[in-house]
Amino acid sequence: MKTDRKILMPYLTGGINPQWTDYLPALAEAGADAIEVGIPFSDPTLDGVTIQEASTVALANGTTPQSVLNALSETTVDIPIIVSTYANLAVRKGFRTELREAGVDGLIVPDLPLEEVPAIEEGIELALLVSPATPADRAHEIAARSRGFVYAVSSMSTTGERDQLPASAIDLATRLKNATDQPILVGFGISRPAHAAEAARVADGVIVGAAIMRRVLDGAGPAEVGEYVATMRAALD
Amino acid sequence: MKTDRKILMPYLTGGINPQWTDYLPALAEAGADAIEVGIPFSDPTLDGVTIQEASTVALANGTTPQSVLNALSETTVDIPIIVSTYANLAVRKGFRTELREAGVDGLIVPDLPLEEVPAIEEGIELALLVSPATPADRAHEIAARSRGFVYAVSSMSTTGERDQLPASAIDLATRLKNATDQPILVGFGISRPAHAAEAARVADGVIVGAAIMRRVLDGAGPAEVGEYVATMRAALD
Amino acid sequence: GRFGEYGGRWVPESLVPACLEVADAFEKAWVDPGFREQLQTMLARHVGRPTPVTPAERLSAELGVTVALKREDLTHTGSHKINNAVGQALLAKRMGKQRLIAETGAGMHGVATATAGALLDLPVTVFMGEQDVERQSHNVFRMRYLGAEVVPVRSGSRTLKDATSEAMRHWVSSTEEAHYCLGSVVGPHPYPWMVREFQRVIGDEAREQHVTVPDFVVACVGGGSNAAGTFAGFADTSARLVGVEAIGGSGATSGQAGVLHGSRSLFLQDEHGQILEAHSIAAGLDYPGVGPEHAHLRDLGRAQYVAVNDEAAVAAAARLARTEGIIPALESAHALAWVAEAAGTPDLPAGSTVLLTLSGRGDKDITTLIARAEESRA
Amino acid sequence: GRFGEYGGRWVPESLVPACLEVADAFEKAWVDPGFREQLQTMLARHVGRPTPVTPAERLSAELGVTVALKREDLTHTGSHKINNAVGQALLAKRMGKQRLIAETGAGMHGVATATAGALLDLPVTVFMGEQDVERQSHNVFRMRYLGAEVVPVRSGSRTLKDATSEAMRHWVSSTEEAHYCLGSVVGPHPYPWMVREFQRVIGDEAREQHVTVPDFVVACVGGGSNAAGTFAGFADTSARLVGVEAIGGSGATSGQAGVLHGSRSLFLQDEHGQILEAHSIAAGLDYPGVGPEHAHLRDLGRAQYVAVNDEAAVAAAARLARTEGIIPALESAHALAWVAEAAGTPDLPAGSTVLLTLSGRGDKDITTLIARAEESRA
Repeated sequence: MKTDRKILMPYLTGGINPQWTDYLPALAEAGADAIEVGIPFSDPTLDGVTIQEASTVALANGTTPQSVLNALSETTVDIPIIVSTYANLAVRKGFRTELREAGVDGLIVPDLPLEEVPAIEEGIELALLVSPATPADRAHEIAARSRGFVYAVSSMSTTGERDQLPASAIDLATRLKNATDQPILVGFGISRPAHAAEAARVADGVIVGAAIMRRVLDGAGPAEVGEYVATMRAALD
Repeated sequence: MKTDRKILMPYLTGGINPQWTDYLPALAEAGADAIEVGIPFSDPTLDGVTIQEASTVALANGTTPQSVLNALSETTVDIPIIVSTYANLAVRKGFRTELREAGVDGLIVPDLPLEEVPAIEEGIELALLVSPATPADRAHEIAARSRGFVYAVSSMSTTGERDQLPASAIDLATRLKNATDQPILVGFGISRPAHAAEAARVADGVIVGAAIMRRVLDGAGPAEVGEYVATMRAALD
Repeated sequence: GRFGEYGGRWVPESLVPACLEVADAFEKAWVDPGFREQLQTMLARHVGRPTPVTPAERLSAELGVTVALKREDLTHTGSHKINNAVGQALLAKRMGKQRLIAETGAGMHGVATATAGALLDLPVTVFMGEQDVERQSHNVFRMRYLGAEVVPVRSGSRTLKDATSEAMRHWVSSTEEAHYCLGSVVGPHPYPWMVREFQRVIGDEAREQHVTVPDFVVACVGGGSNAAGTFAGFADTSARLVGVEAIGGSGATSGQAGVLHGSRSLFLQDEHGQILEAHSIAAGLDYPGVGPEHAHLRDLGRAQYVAVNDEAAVAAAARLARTEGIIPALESAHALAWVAEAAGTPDLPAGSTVLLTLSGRGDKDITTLIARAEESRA
Repeated sequence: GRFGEYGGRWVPESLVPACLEVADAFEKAWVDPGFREQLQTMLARHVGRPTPVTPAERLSAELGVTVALKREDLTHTGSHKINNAVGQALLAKRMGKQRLIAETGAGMHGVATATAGALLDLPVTVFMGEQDVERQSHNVFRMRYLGAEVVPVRSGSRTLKDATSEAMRHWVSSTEEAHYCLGSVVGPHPYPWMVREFQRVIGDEAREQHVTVPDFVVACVGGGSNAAGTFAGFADTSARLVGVEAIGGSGATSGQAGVLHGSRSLFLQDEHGQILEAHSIAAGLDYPGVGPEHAHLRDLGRAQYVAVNDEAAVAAAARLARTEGIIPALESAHALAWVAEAAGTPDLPAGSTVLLTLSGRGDKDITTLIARAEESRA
């Protein structure tokens, strides 16, 4: 996923509405370098209200891991697709095969700490998360085991929009940049173009989730979401 | 109170209505040999629902021990008046004097057992109660301390009307007749002329309370109550 | 059966033999090691005795006096009433009785009797004032769930006083088969004595649990059974005994000598001798009189009786919850309220040690406390 | 932190340091005689330990098996949850934390944590599913009265599962100052181990109180803390261990291996791996999973897990009330229901001796029981 510009990875809950895959090309066109697609889980313990609601809506629509992956296998967007989901779904036997068959490029499991990495079948790039509370040596170790990029959690909180980028985001990105050569993507609470720009001054890019999903939940279509993502793109460039 | 006929002692709750003293001559004319006048007490623990209700009504009318005694002192009926009331009123200092000044001839205190007789000031004839549960020697002792007559409680129960005279009434009256020369009056549950006749075959007379008070509570005036008492008189003669 | 000029057996003649029978049975049972052991075993295994004494450290720090709580709230069914109910139920069984009668105010004695009845397979009939049936519905359901029959009493003030009268009326007609399990240190001999003896386990335990005798021993007083049981353990010590009444049910504080429910004692009454209705937020203190022993202890000066109002009790309950994590029965909250008011005054000098009997837990009062909290917010 | 293939620490990286901190603190405290004595003193003085073992004589006679009840219902606040809450609150204080977070289902753990917080002057925030807030309003008021903040959780099934998720979310943003006082043997390491250790006082006491080892040791299982604590005391004996689940929350009986709330264990889930909503009349059993140690004990065959339905539990509660004068929590009633069903069958042969942990009292369930009683009359 190395690019010569700052990386922008928007997030979308798979199955959020029947036309959800239509958002993917719109995101790519708006300047996304990769897309994080969430497979909704019944108990998203690290998500704030927005993505919780998105998960609930998607599940109520009848979304299953298979339906998301089937849809992804048919999409034609040519940027990497990273799937994120909770451990209970990610550790199921055959999950890696399903991801690969769907052409998925990587995996994020927010409730999978370093110690449990072996529980995930080999053969998929597993990106790990580091939090502001993670001690230096542990952060180092996580970065070494992470594949594709390192997910820097901006603050001690769940996912969700914020008014300001917490200082902890810059601290953590700086620490990680000094510790690894992997791309560092900052996520959690990146809600405004200014947050993205600020984070990217240190990090290699940002992940934008709740700010997008709130718009989608409020009825925004691919075009409108694309416009919003484009403002993020502009701020990063 | 010795008479040459069977004794009939009707009961009336003092203050049951503003004209309550009008019942007294009516009772006398109907053949009463004495009248038991109840001074209402707030907590009549030995009374069933009828006399409880009569007490509540009388107290709600503003009846006090003094108002009952004042009214009695003005009555002109020439048969004995026996006051009945509970111990809390009977043990009050000066109560005996008040009774005598009102021309009262005797006193009944249902919650005053033999052992507490000394608590009642001397100078008033205190009739004591014997119950079917009273052992023979104790009954003897009570009869010896009783003045005016001995009150034979017909059954193990509170005051109130009954369909039948309990067998215990006859047993007790028989026991008492054998134990004392005092007149034996049977009370509690004497509701019908037949009960009175049956009791008086052994005892010297009867006391009729709840059956009268139910009629009074239902609105019966002195004449109507008198008619009822006359049927009792007839049954006794 | 006498406590100075108080006590006695002021019952209808129909109840005299029954009272004598109970007195005789209790007298023999109480000196029978077999009975004592049976009771002791049941109190240990079923009731959860001994109950602890809890140092109320945060409350003590706030008040400047050292308060320890005798935790009757931790007994099975949640109040000291169970000590007496189990004792009398065992006695009834020994007497060959087939069922139990009880009166109840807050419902704790009713629940305790229903429990003892279930345990010993004795059917139970509980008389309860209609007003109490309404305000203590939680306990009404508990009694019925335990198999007891609850009879609402509609006479008089429809509270404890009237429930007691009705229980006595019922007993008159059932003395052969039924034992009247009276819940407090009131009534005719032997009840005030017997109930105190069944409750003295509170005071005896506390005495043993206390390394040194406390300066003050405090308990709430309705009829006064938890106080009598507590005081009994400290009668022969230098501890100052304080009984705390509800201001609207303060027989010992403002009552006059009289006769009710089988004994001569102190009762709230009007100038004519009619018994007044009590009024307290604590249903268990909503009684116009006090047990004869308390009247006597007051006359002797051995115990002191004081009264606090509803507001003070409600505030004291909230305070204990916040400082010690204990929601007390509103009855016990009266005792706490006096301690809070008196602490630091000559009545209860700073630095004193206080043993306070927490007679029961406040679960039964939750709806009352909710209503109060909402009122004070409005 | 592992129980065979179960357990672990499946939490977001943000919580890993906090979990490590708790594990480290507990590990040190648990071998520190000073901490153990402090805990022991508090359990004795405030909680009322030891709790008795009550021989259920009338019930035993009816069932043909000898049942004894370990009486956690007699603890302060009325359930075994207080053992763990006091332990963790003391630990939090030792760790220098300024407040407590808890999740609760039936409200007993919430009340216990609110109580421990009041006692140790630690503010408490309790997360509780909105549905449980409604059906356990009595406990909600108790918590608030004790000074705790109760946060209704509106996500998912609005019961214990969602309250736990929300508590974990809240903890993520407050690990510095707050200790998460988890109420059952679930969650990430060290919780399943730590909570079991704090609850093993149940089993250790019972073992000491029993002259001979019972043939069966039975307890209800939601997350499984009272069962884990009970089983711990009999792990090295020949007693057969039986955990009884609600049929609608039977993680151990019909769950599949999965990951939730920080540990790998058995959970009710659909074919896609979505966690199912549990359904039980007992709010405390209304959880789709089971602690990892129970999953392991099941695999080992050391413990057996069974499930009973609402009706059986309701009937068992009524039966205990009528025969022993004890109104059990609906959770514990499940354990009683299994004993009643199995007694005399090869699963629980006639003449067996049974130790059953009565995890709590049924006061909290009175409104549910009223509704059920009215339904069955209609």
